[in-house]
Amino acid sequence: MKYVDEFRDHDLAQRLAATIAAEVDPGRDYRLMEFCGGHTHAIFRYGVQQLMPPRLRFVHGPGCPVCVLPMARIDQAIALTERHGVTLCTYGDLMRVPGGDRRTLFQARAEGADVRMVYSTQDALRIAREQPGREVVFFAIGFETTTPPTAVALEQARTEGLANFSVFCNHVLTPPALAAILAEGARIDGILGPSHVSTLIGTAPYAFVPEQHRLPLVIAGFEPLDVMQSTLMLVRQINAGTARVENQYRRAVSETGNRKAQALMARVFRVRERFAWRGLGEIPESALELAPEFAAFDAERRFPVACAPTREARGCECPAILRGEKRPTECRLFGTGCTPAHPLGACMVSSEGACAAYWSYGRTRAQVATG
Amino acid sequence: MKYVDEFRDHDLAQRLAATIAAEVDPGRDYRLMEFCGGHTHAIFRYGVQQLMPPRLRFVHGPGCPVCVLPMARIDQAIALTERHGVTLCTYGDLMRVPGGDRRTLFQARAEGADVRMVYSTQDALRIAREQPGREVVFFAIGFETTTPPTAVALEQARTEGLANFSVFCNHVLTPPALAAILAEGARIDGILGPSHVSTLIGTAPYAFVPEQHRLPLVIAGFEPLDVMQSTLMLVRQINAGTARVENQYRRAVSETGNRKAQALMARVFRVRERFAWRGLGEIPESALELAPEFAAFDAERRFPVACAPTREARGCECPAILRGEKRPTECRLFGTGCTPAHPLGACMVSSEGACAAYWSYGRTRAQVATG
Amino acid sequence: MTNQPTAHIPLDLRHGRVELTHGAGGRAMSQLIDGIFRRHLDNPLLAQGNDQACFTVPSGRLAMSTDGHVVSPLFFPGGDIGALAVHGTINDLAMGGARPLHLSAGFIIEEGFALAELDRIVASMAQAAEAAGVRVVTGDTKVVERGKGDGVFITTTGIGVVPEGIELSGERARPGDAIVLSGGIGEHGVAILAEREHLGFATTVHSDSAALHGLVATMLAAVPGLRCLRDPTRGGLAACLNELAHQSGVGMQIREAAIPVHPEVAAACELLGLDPLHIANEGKLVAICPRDRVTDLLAAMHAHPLGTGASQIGEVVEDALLLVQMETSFGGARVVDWLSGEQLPRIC
Amino acid sequence: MTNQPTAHIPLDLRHGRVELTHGAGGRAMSQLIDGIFRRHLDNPLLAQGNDQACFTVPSGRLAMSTDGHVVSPLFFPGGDIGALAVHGTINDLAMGGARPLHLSAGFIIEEGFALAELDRIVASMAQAAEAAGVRVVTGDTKVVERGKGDGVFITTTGIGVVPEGIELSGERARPGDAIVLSGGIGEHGVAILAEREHLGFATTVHSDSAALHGLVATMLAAVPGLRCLRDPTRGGLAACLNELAHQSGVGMQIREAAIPVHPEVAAACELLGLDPLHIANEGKLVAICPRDRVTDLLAAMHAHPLGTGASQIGEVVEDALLLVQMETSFGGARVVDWLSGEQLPRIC
Amino acid sequence: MCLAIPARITAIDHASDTAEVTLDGVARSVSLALLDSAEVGDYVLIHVGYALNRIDPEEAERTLETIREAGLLAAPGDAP
Amino acid sequence: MCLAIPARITAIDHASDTAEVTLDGVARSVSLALLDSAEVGDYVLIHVGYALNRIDPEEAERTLETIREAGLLAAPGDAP
Ligand code: SF4
Ligand code: SF4
Ligand SMILES: [Mg+2]
Ligand SMILES: [Mg+2]
Ligand SMILES: [Mg+2]
Ligand SMILES: [Mg+2]
Ligand SMILES: [Mg+2]
Ligand SMILES: [Mg+2]
Ligand SMILES: [Mg+2]
Ligand SMILES: [Mg+2]
Ligand SMILES: [Mg+2]
Ligand SMILES: [Mg+2]
Repeated sequence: MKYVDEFRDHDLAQRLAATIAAEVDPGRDYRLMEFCGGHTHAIFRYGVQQLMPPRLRFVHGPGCPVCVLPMARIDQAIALTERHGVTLCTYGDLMRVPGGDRRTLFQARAEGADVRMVYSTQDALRIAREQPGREVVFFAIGFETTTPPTAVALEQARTEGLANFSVFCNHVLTPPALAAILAEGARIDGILGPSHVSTLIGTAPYAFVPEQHRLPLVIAGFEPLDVMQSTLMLVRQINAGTARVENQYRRAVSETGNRKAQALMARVFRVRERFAWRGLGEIPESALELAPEFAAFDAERRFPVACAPTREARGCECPAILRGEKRPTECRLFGTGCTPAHPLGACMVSSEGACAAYWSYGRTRAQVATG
Repeated sequence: MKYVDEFRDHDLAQRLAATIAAEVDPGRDYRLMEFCGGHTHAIFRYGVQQLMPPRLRFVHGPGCPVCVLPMARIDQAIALTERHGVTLCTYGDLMRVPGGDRRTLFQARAEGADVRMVYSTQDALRIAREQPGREVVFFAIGFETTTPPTAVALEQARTEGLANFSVFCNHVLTPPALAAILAEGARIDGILGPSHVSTLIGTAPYAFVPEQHRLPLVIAGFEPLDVMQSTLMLVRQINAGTARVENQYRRAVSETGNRKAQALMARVFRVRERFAWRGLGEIPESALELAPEFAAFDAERRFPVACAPTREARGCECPAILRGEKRPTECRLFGTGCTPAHPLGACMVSSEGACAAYWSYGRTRAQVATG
Repeated sequence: MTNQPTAHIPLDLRHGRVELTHGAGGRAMSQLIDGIFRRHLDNPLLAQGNDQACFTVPSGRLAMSTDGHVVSPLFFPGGDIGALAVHGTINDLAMGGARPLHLSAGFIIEEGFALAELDRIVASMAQAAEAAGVRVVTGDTKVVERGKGDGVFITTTGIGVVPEGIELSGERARPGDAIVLSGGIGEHGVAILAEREHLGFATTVHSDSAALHGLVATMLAAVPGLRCLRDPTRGGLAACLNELAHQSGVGMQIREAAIPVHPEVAAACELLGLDPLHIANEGKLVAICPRDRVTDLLAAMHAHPLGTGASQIGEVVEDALLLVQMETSFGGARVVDWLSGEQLPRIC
Repeated sequence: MTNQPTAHIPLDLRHGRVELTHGAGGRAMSQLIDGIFRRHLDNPLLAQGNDQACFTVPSGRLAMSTDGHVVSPLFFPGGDIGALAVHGTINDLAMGGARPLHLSAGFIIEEGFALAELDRIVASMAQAAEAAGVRVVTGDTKVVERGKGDGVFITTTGIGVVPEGIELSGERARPGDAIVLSGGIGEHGVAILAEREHLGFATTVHSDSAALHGLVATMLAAVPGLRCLRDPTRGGLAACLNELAHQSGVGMQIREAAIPVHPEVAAACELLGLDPLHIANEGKLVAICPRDRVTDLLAAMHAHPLGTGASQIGEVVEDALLLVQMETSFGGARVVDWLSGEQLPRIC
Repeated sequence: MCLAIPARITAIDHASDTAEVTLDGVARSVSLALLDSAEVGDYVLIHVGYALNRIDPEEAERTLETIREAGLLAAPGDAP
Repeated sequence: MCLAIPARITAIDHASDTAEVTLDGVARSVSLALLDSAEVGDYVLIHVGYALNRIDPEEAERTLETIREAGLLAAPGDAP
């Protein structure tokens, strides 16, 4: 696979590992937060952590839109199917996420709800066209990467006059989340910045990181060599005491990003005043809702559902993990009460969550033995 | 089973058989037409024919509403499901009746049509109530026995305002059919008159039989002793040269019948100018359609469907059989091309049809051997 | 924090439902298998957790039989799909004269099926197997999407050992042989139909679902030279006799008065316009027996709890037309044909 | 005008569809059985028309296995549900070291299923059985109402003979043993997924569906002391290795670079976000072999057409945590766990 | 098609104009919409879920009596 | 969730604004609605059925080159 295999090369990895090992200062810690679940996934799946020197640690950030979705939004989605009888379309990632009463969309479906897994917003449009007698709601989730496809579908629905289609919008924004974590004083030395998010929004939105928090940030691709090269770039900035935004993922990311997609998002959405992030709490201006012009396609306006307040599992360390303060193994529920099959916390619900990645890939015999 | 088992008694059958044998004139034939499929069924199922003297033969009449339903009406019912997407409810008897292209409702259902077997018009109403979003059509068929339940359902639907319910009416009347056969000069000596039909309409409507055709008619119950006693009554009239309407089935039939049901039928239906009977052709004033007051519940008005003209199977002797002119074994298709599993003609489609009853019960070794 | 094969949250046998993930080959599936199937059907072969069971069998002839069970409703008076799936396959083995040894069970479960009901069904299966002295030694579980199945379908396959000298087969009926029926007909079918809401009738009839291999062993001990055995299941006694007549190339002459029918079965059939001869049984058998051994056979059957109602119902006759003919209780004669008009779906 | 068991109008194999009456135990059913099942699966045991097949088997140990097949779509590049149902059960027998003898087949067919497709499926089944030297000796057919099934489900059960001295079982892996894989992974699953319209991708990958008993016989001839065999079907290689690790109470250490993956399989997995280790195979096996016999084993496998791609992919290790751990091609290490997040329904 | 069977009324629900009937222990519910009146203990002819008519016990007995006579006497002229 | 993968455009349908792409022989159809322009032969990043952006071949080569150098030189200061 071109532009894939080259960035998974074993020999180059060894060389980069050697360079990193040579360049780190053995007298200090390097705590690098990878913002994205995609990075977390790559680090665990390819075993990048083991190639790093002992005192360089990846700290897992909140960059998984599934993980940070509040449980109440799942409850609301289930309520849409049960109270309003809608056909709910969603990406497969959401099917197994438990809501406030631990019910998932899979369970709701088993109990009779009409829930469909889709692979594209185009599938959701097709389903709406195929069953004009039913209301079809697309349960939209994702960062800036996944938002433009929702916007395309909404413009299409409006053009077609597809009156039985609407969107339950849960798109969130990465820079405000990063700002929120940093504002709380996360103990980190550098940041691996969003990869595919940045293909859309460019590198400019991250300028606040060095400016306000004096931290280096490298936009890093999701392949393991991308992660390693970005790590080297951060190590060098840290060693040099600089704090700049650098772009390792130049082959897909520019400073300005995809302007066509940005314009589209601006037409279809507007920024919400505030939105709750699971594990992080409410963050102002951190999410999108449909613009007034698209009110007719806004499931939240068309099918209001109130849900009981939810409470996180007692003992779940997700807030600390999402802020980079704790590791999954430091949660006493990890692997006992909480596994990917029965997630209790945000970090276990998606395969890109820190706890899930650690469980699925990270429990090497050596690590397990040492805790 | 009270009022059932008594009328199936072996010893009484032997006695009646002896009496009949003693009373028949060995020098003449007794050709007795049993009008109803119910009689045909009893004669074959209990082996009544074998208890009769050689020259007394039962001749099978047209009294099976399934048999006489024109193939085009099946085609129309299938078209209702396919062209108008309705849910079609029908008594099980109709499911296996082939239409003009040999397709049955079972086949249509296998191909995706929404066809439901019901056991009562109340079931059809319930289905209509349960799925208000779909049009539910009751495929009504039957003689005067089965007509009042359809009428009850129609009055109920109107009272409830059940707008998605309608009736595809195929109710037919027995006296005009009997009149049509007799008018053609059927070669018979007496008639076993309708049993359950007469519980509704009484004995009076048969007065034309002795009056116009000088034939004795005995309203006969459907249990085998009823058939035998009625046979004896006919034998006695024939021997005596009388032609009267007698009522053997006094325990359920009166001269006037069920006036409440008659009034109901009069409110809900009106007589059609003409209706085609399979095997007999068009008979004037021989069927019912919905009264104008019930036009909103008339599937024929609401879902017009034109169907290609149909043609009976070549070689099928049904017209002659339904007129009492031929026996099933005289048809060259009987048991070769035409069986209950794959009926070609009217007399094979229902278990009460003469050919079907003969096939299912009547092929005793002795008879088969002699053809 | 070990790499446990099953998740830590126990199956919710009260409120839980089968999800697609229970059929996906991962942890949830192994949890379902452990929590329901192995728990109830507990035996060393199944416990090994291999994809096949290995065991030694006595040398000689084996019998093998399979039946899918799709009965609706799943629970009915006198049984449920679990017990039925055990009895059905045991009986088909027994009809070959085999002593049943082992069963396999393949489950096809619809997404959303209540775990509590699955648990009940598997428990019933285990009980039926235990009572019959057989074991479910291997199995399989598939889950299909909602609307692609109907609760649960169970396909059981069985193997058994045919004792030396036993030679039962449907083509061995000979003119002059006696036709024996083990008891009253139509009870299974009527018990199922009575549970169907839309038919709107109620009876006290229970399914006769039972394992017949014990009765068969008794019969074979008394009359090793028995010709044929068959259980009159789908299609009822009528189908069973017609099948045997066709396989053997003979006719049959039976007497309606000799065929026991429970009054409620008869009444339900009158109501529905059905013939008890076409109604399914799940605990009855038809035996074809040399004429001179029928007294011994009936004596042996009457001594067994499942054969107390046994009687000779007729004789095998020569007939080029292979007809099953019946002398009616009323005194007439008629053919007994395969059912062709009516449909009785999902009776077993 | 004889009392024929089948109706006179032949089955319409071009335009006909399965109706409820085909499952009702009457003439239509026997016509379906004669016109499709017996015609293709033709063999003396099936032809007898009994509800069980009786046959002699060599004395010794028998293996028995069952699998329900609910794959969607029914036809896919490299196979169909009919061939798959034969291969799947043969393979589960072969994994016990058994030489497959006889199969049973239980069909659960949805009302409305095209007779032409059923005919194609049964023909394919017959061909697969013939090629593998086994016979379908007994079967069963049920028809369920439209919307209560999905085309056709096939449950096959097989029995086979385990040669003297062969002792294969999932709990026999020992630290130090070699882990051998017979060829590239993920082809069956990707071939199925590519047929699913809504996933919207196309490949040239064919299912690897194949009967493995010949390969197994070759392997056992070369290395009779083989410890375990298992086919990595649902859940893929990952589930297979984890199952074996758990049964044997060991860990496993494998090398990603040693596991062959067809480039299109790898690419499809990237597109869908799946891991080839979790994708189903239907013609591959994993063997656990004493370390000192692995060269002989691989030599024997390479000589067999279904083993040309065989390689040692790792070793059994001591591990109280029972983990399957993998050295990645990239140079790191990770655990290989059961699939838990994604769902791949109806793959087999 | 005209299948109808006598069953005994065991209970009447006037609100819904339906009755419970029994036939040798088999129970079902039927509509009384076609009858002017009916009482518990009456035998009614059941057809597609409706009671069509009552059975007249005296007429039934008389019919049976006639059949018995016809058999016993076995002579012409003893018409019903 | 942000899974995206580079694939090569093999055909463009301007009418529907979609492209056929291939990834090592695996073909799929994607929407081009988010791109200003695209040509056959371009590599695009595919995400939930949409092309998000083009891959810049020169930048990709430069990145790889830098990685190779970082490895070879194994010395501090050789920043990208
Ligand atoms: S292991 Fe589970 S409960 Fe613990 S922090 Fe992670 S997600 Fe939360
Ligand atoms: S046997 Fe068939 S074709 Fe012949 S008369 Fe009877 S119904 Fe018609
Ligand atoms: Mg069987
Ligand atoms: Mg059976
Ligand atoms: Mg049987
Ligand atoms: Mg299996
Ligand atoms: Mg009931
Ligand atoms: Mg198996
Ligand atoms: Mg298998
Ligand atoms: Mg297996
Ligand atoms: Mg069977
Ligand atoms: Mg495709």
